[in-house]
Amino acid sequence: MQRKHTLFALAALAAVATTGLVTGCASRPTPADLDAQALAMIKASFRDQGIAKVDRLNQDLGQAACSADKPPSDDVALRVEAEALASIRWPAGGQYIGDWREGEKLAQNGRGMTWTDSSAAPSANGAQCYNCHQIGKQEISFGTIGPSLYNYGKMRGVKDVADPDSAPIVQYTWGKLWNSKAYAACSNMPRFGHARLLDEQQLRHLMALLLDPKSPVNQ
Amino acid sequence: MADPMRIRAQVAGDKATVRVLMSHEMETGLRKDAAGKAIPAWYIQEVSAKLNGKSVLTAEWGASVSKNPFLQFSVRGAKLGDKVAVTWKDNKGDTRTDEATVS
Amino acid sequence: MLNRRKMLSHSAQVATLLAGVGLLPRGAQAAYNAPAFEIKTMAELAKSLGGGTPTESKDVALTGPDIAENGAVVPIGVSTTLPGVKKLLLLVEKNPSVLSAMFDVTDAVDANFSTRVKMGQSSNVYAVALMADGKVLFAQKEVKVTLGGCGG
Amino acid sequence: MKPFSWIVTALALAVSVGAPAQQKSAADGIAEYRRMLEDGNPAELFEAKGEDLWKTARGPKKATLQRCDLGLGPGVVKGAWVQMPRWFADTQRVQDLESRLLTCMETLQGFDAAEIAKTGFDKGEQATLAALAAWISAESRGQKLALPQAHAEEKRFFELGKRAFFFRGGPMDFSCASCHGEAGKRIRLQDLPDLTKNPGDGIGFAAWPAYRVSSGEMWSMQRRLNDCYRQQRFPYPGFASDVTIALGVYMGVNAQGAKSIAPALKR
Repeated sequence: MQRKHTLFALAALAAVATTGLVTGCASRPTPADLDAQALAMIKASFRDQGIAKVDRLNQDLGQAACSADKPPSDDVALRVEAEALASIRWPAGGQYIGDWREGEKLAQNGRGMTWTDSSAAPSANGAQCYNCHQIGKQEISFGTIGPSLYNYGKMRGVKDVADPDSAPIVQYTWGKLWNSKAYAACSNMPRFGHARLLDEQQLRHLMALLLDPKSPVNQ
Repeated sequence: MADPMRIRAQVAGDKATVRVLMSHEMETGLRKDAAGKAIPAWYIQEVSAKLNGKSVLTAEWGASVSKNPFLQFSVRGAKLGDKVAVTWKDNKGDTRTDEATVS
Repeated sequence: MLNRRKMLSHSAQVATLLAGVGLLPRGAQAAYNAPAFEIKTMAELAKSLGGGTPTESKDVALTGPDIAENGAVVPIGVSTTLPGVKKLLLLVEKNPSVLSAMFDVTDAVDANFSTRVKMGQSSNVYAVALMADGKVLFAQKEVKVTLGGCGG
Repeated sequence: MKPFSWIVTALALAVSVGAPAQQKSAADGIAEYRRMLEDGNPAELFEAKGEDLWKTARGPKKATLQRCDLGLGPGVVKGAWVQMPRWFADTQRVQDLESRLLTCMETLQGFDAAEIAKTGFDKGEQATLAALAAWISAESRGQKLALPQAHAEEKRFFELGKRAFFFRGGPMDFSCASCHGEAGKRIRLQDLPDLTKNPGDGIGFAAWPAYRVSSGEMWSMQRRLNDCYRQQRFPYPGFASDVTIALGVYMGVNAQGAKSIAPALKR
């Protein structure tokens, strides 16, 4: 019900957006007008398909703040980062590390959450890592949107993940995977934990891939 | 009824280089559709070429030749205005012949 | 250059391939040689041995990319300058059916053909020349197939 | 070509060196692969089909599309593609090639445009649209993108498209800009053009429609955008919806002056 009404409202708005000229606003619209028209146009242009519903267009603070060709103001960025940091759920029983072999499989897997995927459950999702990062040296087909993660743990001096000296980097890495926006408001990296893309066990496997001295990433 | 081929035959010295694009699914029979049932094999098995009606090439293909196949070969002694005809036949018995003029 | 052991192992592979394909001296078939295209695995091929030992030859040329951006379309060319070649073949070692294409060479065409093949994974690709005198010559190269796009 | 020297080089690079050299060899390998495919783009098959469909009397009205106005006057095809999307007075809309073809198929041939827009890609009249787009874009091959920006609505759609381009949403927080807002980036091994400026001749907007070797299908820009949004994890963009047309204006105007190589060959 509720949603139907808003949809009608949006459709009306969209009509205005697309026939702006006819309805006589031939004078240049202001940036604020255009923002509103763009939003209405976007909402009116998409429809539900499979697991991908139109509510995916409802932006939270961070998404809205990072939707321009310029970064948000510092105070907005700080608010986004503070909210993100507060959202991080630390692993049950302080158990951070899983199996790097499983982590590699997840890192290779770029599937999940599209309208052609049947389930939105974490078990149906990959971690997408190689799309944007170099990780294991043997995989030459890697992206460069994110930094190389080859030797991630080694370069940060992680010799034993259980060693208290390793705690800061271990926790930072978990936080980055859970909600990347905690450390950069407009990071391009998905919020794997916060957005329920991956579950704790899957995140543990990725942690192992990056930090376990036995992982090929750190050889 | 299958779509026409694209055949280009260009003279280079005493021969003509022939480039052929064929419109065909080249379905291996190993893939499954959305419903999970196997898509039956459907692919070109035999390809032949004639220069002015005289056979110059025969070839046999498997299902691992790419969809919308490309073939390049050179016909000796072909001259401007000669006719190059290419024929394919698939595993369903469907066949198609197209002709191009050497330019 | 490949060392001798590698040479021999390649020769052996190609021998088993061709034996399975039934293309060694037993002569050429007129109709579509379905069995030749039904070979599923190297192991299957290994069962049926026979025929002359293929030798790697610089006179047979195989053109193809080192890396294929997409395994659905891999451009491959086979050619030889040797006289007396009867057939030119394209084989992809790790495909479900190893034989991709087989060209009869006549005096009316150059022994030089290019086409495009599907590759399920990175694999060795062989260009094989069957000579009139029964000799079997080949060239080979590895083509890496990369995972593209978003893997989705 | 000497196969063995290739292998030796490849092996040497593979075993010896670190990331930089390996990336280089991979990039070179991909470049070599693309060169080998340049000759004989299966898009030609669709161009031929599209030209035929343009000239064949079809639809309830048994008419051809030869009087369709793509912006340069009824029946003028050459050069039309590099000036779209653009404002059309008769429909009072900014339209891209596909939405304009829908208009012509409805008015001239009597097809139901809404029905076609609802049809899945590659099915029924959607396959017709893809073939038509292949031929029409080919008729502008080598010409420079020159989208008009004189009309207020064309300017407005540029602004709307820019906003849509940077709009973040979905479970992975992606926008078009996540992948196409910066030069020199890759997903896996695929180079990502920076679509906020002119990425160069035959790159990005100037390369579509294109034949996709991965699916063996002819993709129009509408289909390309549809798959971008799928990978962005967004809901489903309506065919020829305003957001897709506005994005076309934004990318096309940014790429102003780039030579079109459409229909290109893509992974």
